[in-house]
Amino acid sequence: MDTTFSSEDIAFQNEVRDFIANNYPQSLRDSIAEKKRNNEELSREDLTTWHKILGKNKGWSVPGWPEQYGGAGFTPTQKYIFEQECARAECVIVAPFGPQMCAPVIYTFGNEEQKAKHLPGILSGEVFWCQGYSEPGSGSDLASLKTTAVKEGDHYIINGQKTWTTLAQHADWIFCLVRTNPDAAKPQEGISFILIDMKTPGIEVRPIYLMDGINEVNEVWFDNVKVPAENLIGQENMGWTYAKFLLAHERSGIAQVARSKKAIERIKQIAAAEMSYGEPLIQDPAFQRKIAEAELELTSLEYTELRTLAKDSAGKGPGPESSLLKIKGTDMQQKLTELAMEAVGYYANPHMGTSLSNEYVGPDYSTNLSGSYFNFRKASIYGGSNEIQRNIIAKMVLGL
Amino acid sequence: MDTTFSSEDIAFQNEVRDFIANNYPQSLRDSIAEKKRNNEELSREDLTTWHKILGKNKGWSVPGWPEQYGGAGFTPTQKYIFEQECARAECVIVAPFGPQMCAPVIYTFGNEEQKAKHLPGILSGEVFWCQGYSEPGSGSDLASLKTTAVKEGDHYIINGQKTWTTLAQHADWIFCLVRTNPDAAKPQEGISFILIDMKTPGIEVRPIYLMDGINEVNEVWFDNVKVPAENLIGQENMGWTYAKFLLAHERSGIAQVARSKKAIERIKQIAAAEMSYGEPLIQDPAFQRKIAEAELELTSLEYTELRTLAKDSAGKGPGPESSLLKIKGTDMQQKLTELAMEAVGYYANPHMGTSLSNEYVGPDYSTNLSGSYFNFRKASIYGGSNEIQRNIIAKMVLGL
Amino acid sequence: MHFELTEEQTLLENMVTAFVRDDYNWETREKIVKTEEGWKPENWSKFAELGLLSVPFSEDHGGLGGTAVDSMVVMEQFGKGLVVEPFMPSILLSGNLISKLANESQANEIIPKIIEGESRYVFAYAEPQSRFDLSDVKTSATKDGDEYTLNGFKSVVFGASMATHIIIAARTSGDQRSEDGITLFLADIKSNGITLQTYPTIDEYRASEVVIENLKISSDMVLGEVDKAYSVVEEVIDLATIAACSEAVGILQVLKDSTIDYCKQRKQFGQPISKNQAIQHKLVDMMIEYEQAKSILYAAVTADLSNADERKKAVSGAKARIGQSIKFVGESAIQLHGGMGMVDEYMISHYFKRATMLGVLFGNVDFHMKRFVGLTQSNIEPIDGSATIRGGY
Amino acid sequence: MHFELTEEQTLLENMVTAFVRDDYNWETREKIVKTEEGWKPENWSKFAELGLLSVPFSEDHGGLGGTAVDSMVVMEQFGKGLVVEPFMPSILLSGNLISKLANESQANEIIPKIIEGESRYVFAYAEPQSRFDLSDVKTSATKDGDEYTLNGFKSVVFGASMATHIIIAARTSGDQRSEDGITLFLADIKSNGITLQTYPTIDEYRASEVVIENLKISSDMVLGEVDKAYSVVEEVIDLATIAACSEAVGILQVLKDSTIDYCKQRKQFGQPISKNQAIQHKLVDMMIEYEQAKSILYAAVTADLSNADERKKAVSGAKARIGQSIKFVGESAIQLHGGMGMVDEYMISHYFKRATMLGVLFGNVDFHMKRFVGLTQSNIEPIDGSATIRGGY
Repeated sequence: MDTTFSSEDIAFQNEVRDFIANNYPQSLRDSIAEKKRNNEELSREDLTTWHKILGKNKGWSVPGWPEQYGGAGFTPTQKYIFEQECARAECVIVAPFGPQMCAPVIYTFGNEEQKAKHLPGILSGEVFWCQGYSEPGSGSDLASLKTTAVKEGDHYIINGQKTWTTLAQHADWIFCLVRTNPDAAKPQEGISFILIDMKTPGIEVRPIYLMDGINEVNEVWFDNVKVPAENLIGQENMGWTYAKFLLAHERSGIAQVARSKKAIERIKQIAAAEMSYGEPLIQDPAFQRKIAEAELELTSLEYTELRTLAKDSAGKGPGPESSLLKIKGTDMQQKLTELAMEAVGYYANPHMGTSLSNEYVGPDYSTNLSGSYFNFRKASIYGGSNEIQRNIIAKMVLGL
Repeated sequence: MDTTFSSEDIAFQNEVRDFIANNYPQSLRDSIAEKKRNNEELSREDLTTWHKILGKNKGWSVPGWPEQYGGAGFTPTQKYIFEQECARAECVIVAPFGPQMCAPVIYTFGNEEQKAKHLPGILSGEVFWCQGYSEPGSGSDLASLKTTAVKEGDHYIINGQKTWTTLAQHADWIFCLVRTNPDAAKPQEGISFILIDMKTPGIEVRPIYLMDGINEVNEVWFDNVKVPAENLIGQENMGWTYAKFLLAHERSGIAQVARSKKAIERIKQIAAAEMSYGEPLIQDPAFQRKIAEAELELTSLEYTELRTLAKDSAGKGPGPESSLLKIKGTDMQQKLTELAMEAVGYYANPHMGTSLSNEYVGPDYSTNLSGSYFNFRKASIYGGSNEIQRNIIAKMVLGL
Repeated sequence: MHFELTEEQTLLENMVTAFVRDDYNWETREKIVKTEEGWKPENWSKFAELGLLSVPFSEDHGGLGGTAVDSMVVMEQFGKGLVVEPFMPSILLSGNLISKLANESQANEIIPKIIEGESRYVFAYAEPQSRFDLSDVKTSATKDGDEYTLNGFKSVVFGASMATHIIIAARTSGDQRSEDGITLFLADIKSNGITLQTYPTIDEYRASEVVIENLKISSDMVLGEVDKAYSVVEEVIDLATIAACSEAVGILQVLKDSTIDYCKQRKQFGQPISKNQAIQHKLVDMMIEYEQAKSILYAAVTADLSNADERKKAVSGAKARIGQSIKFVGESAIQLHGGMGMVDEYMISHYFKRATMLGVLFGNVDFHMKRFVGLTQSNIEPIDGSATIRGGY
Repeated sequence: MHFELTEEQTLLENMVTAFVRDDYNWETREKIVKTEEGWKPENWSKFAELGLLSVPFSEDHGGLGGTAVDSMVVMEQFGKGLVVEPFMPSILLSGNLISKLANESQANEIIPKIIEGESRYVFAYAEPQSRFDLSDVKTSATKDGDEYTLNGFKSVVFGASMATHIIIAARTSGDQRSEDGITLFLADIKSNGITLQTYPTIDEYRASEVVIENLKISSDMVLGEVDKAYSVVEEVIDLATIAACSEAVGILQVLKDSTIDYCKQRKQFGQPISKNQAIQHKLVDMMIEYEQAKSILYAAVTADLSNADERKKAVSGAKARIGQSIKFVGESAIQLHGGMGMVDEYMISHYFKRATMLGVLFGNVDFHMKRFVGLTQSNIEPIDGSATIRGGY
């Protein structure tokens, strides 16, 4: 039992740390900070600059890919170190839709043409992807999806609507689950996995504003959209298999331990600045207790993740236990946005970034903390709600 | 909106208070205190002395009965006041099996002979009853009971086993649910309600020890027990209807607000006596917070009960909302036994009252506080587990 | 003992309910909150017509002489409609301060105008460093002859941009956190020396930062006794806290009922999601939390509020406990609504946001728990437990 | 980075597992706890044979030189068997104290006898007023020539009735709560001046109150430095706290697994109760709580325990967090077992009771949370937030 890093790992950690220090652009840092204070959405440039820089450095933009596709080929420990260092340095998160979600499906189930066409753009960050899974009314019952793809010659004609599509407003491509066989015995059996160019005529992206006023997700409408049949991944009607494969991928890293550590650090600093009864809030026993509980929960979660990782390194694969990481990871993110909001007392109220908010008010660090709290309620809903995750553990792990 | 008592109510409150002060025997108080310290079961005398005294005073042993059967005929407000005063004075609880559970079934569904035979003994406290509902394996699924009653001439022959029978070791009579029609379409339809003299040959009471070492509940075995057919209440195979009626009765008063208030008072006094870091524990912010949370939950519960009571007084009946009182009332009792145990630190360990415990150790007030904590885990299990109560609310109140 | 409303209270309730139903439906409200001003002055005239603006004032001054129950009745319904007009800050808070402290000439001058809807006061008490501590006042008022000069900064003053006048708590003597030495001043909100920075709040109300620079106020404009404002401020904030609790309880009812309805309608895996036992139990717990919140509100409004200790205990107890309900019911409502709970377009998120912000207003759970502890856990006589300990430690 | 045991640790684990399986089944244990003595001395000889009694001692003294991981490996399995022999108090606590503090002649005299199973020491540290505060020591030791006279009262000394010797923490100087001035004394437990009041504990172990009256101890019998025992006592209690956490994690695993099994078998309303979604989700939460408890235990045993600050943080963090798991997993296990969970006859209640009492041992959740706060929340640099505030407050 040993949680110290090997000398190779430490060398790697230093390499990552140096790379970030030397290559993460200050202008990007400033731009994001400014938008955070304004409660503004990040631009496509904000979202992809760092991705592009990483892409030029030994495939660091795609740490999980096999080396044959240009991936970094990190070991699980290296992946962990890489994520931790990026979080420590507060680097912008590389959007997962291309690199972590679509690409593994392409290089696992796609043909050579598809790999050659799509993987380089995902690696480099030139091509931005979004995910077309959810539909109005489908929610956690993904297999009930209704968007149809009807084959006509060498094309599919797509009709229907996707929703909750994160960052679709910036996307060049979307990977979609569509219904190719409406008469299949089970709803899962008639679904296919297809790649669609967002510039194809008939696609319309409509913004959805979340309760903090931010346009993070969208509706994507398909009206007789003509998609070349060569964009179908693998076999027709086998999409559900690929989707399940992808869902397992999606959950890794969802615990977001390193980012949450950073968040606790910041909450402590805020609580040291805020006053309560003439003393810094961080001396209030009730608030102290909440910070301590969060910190301990996070340490537990960190070691739960490390244990999963160790199992993974030993070739045993993470398995459905990763649902635990999703549940606890999102609980933690939610708890921390709540604590941060609570720390600033009355300054949870101001709503910056609306057309009516002209000047900043309150301490710098208070800006939009309530917005974050409200926004992060999504974390226990998306990617399979935490209720669904409990169902998965009950069935797959406990055999109930 | 007015929560002050009317002058009649205040006069009644004074009457109750005076009656307790003048009539509750000091010897009973001493006997019970001694047994508590020894972690011993109360004797039949401990259990019935106060009942008998109340029985001689205008039917106060049976506050809820109609006056025609000798009951006190209290209004809901008077009942509330009466319970509160008894709790304040820490009077022993009058066992509910005869007065609150069996008797209402007898005077509602029994015939005149049954009323004449049983009600006076229940009122006076001369005859002690127990409840034969649960069976091994039945649990919250009461209707699955297996004890059979087969009619032979003017008798029923009873065979089977009841369990979790509280205080059966002291009981003269038991009221039982038995299966009279094993072929009924639904399990509920073949059940009858019957009264059985515990001295009848073929009955055996075997003690069950709970995890605090106390014999509070028992198994009751029936081996060809011959019971006169006249002991059947109402109609054969209608027992489920009477049982449901009784369950509604059983839940009233289950919130135990007045007793819990007393318990909080005592926890505060203990926390004022116990030291932590050289200061009374009651100055420790973490412990303070827990007391405050308990106190507020109890105030909420008190007003929830009062609101139910007000509805009841207005003739609207308590309804299935009383499941809420069961859930919150037992949560509260459990929380308070936990806090008391926690207050005494290491002195939660000693187990008094075993054959191996010779002398008292630790502060007086610490004796068997952990035993109480462990014992009260039952509260969320018995009388329909709190999970079942939630099912009831979901179905009956929320219509889910 | 009963929890029925009086005939007058029932009339009041019906009136407010009708207003919310007829004049404040969701589309109307959406339009109001999107205007620059963030309220609809016509509604204020309507309140005046309905007599709502007279609630806190004594009958001598043409008021209703309203009790905590009257405030509750109004605010619970306003909560259900998410009414953004500044009734709480201008009437239940500032109005009540004036009602309790104004001298006869001030009262005669001010109160009729408030009741007619012509004047609206707001009360500036919080400062960036004060958090919820009412005695922590740095804004200074120094006297020179018949005039005071005020300097300071007041934070998050709800409704200031809609007000005609302001009441400022300022320090005339004592240390920054001493209860003694706080004085209230009345001023026209457009006075030289007052600058407002107005902004929308996350729950679509309006609040302002108030910068006070060399504001000159005549000593006639002192409200109440010099240096002695603290205890009345505490009392009036306590009563407004009950109003905030009442608004919250109204909102919690909507959150709970809407979620139950939604779960009955929303289908997944071929059945309404309300058929899932885990969801049923969560809905039951929401219902229990709502009932417990309502109960402790009833405990507060029926307490002996004329007794300061009873009042503080009842108010802090209710605010702390209801704060817990807000978190549980609010978060559960969003979770069970799933994606629909997250969007700005659907009304549930707005109720959640308002409830959450009411949890902060006048002090959050921790603040009121601490205050409640101070009132209920001091001077407890320790129980004697020494009898069985040997060795005489 | 890995969480595998070494070959030696695996051997140790297999050995203890085999002992629990072969020599400590439920019936055997039931008999042991019902005896007057409350333990089985033959098991102690077995421990000696297996080499378990040498775990904390250095290899120089014939010990295993065991680490926190070794203690964990043993205690986790002992937890699963609810082993009542005083391994933790006599070996991991007292043995470790002796290992760290004994001078060469004491070590040569004492350690071999402990390893052979001939001597068993217990450590008397707690007093009725001290709660979990190790520096709160009233028991006094006054020196006269070459001899000390001790007077005082020690509470809840586990395993004292099974011990041959006792280590007493007494005050040789300083105030009642000062860290400086505490000295450890070795004594035969049958000495004149020591009286034990022995009793069973609620979880069927044995503990004693120790009354010390004019106990004469030669200054040769001082363990470690006069006045300076505190920091070593704290360290050794910390390491024993990890052992308590390990035992708890072993128990939690049994509570979780038994409850899952029970819910799969127990039928109500015609199906296993494990088919109820509300029960499934509770079982999932029990599993999560168990995993989180195990994880923070791993965090503690792999921390840099040679660094005092790291050690305290890791230990208090683990004990506080595991204390929360104990409550949730324990109470849920009983609840889901229903009536069967309540009875003395069925084993689940015994696991629950032991886990609960381990939650108290060496300090409960509140105690360790407070200690953790002290170590992690002092000297935090406040963030600067003044840039956007106007008015220069």
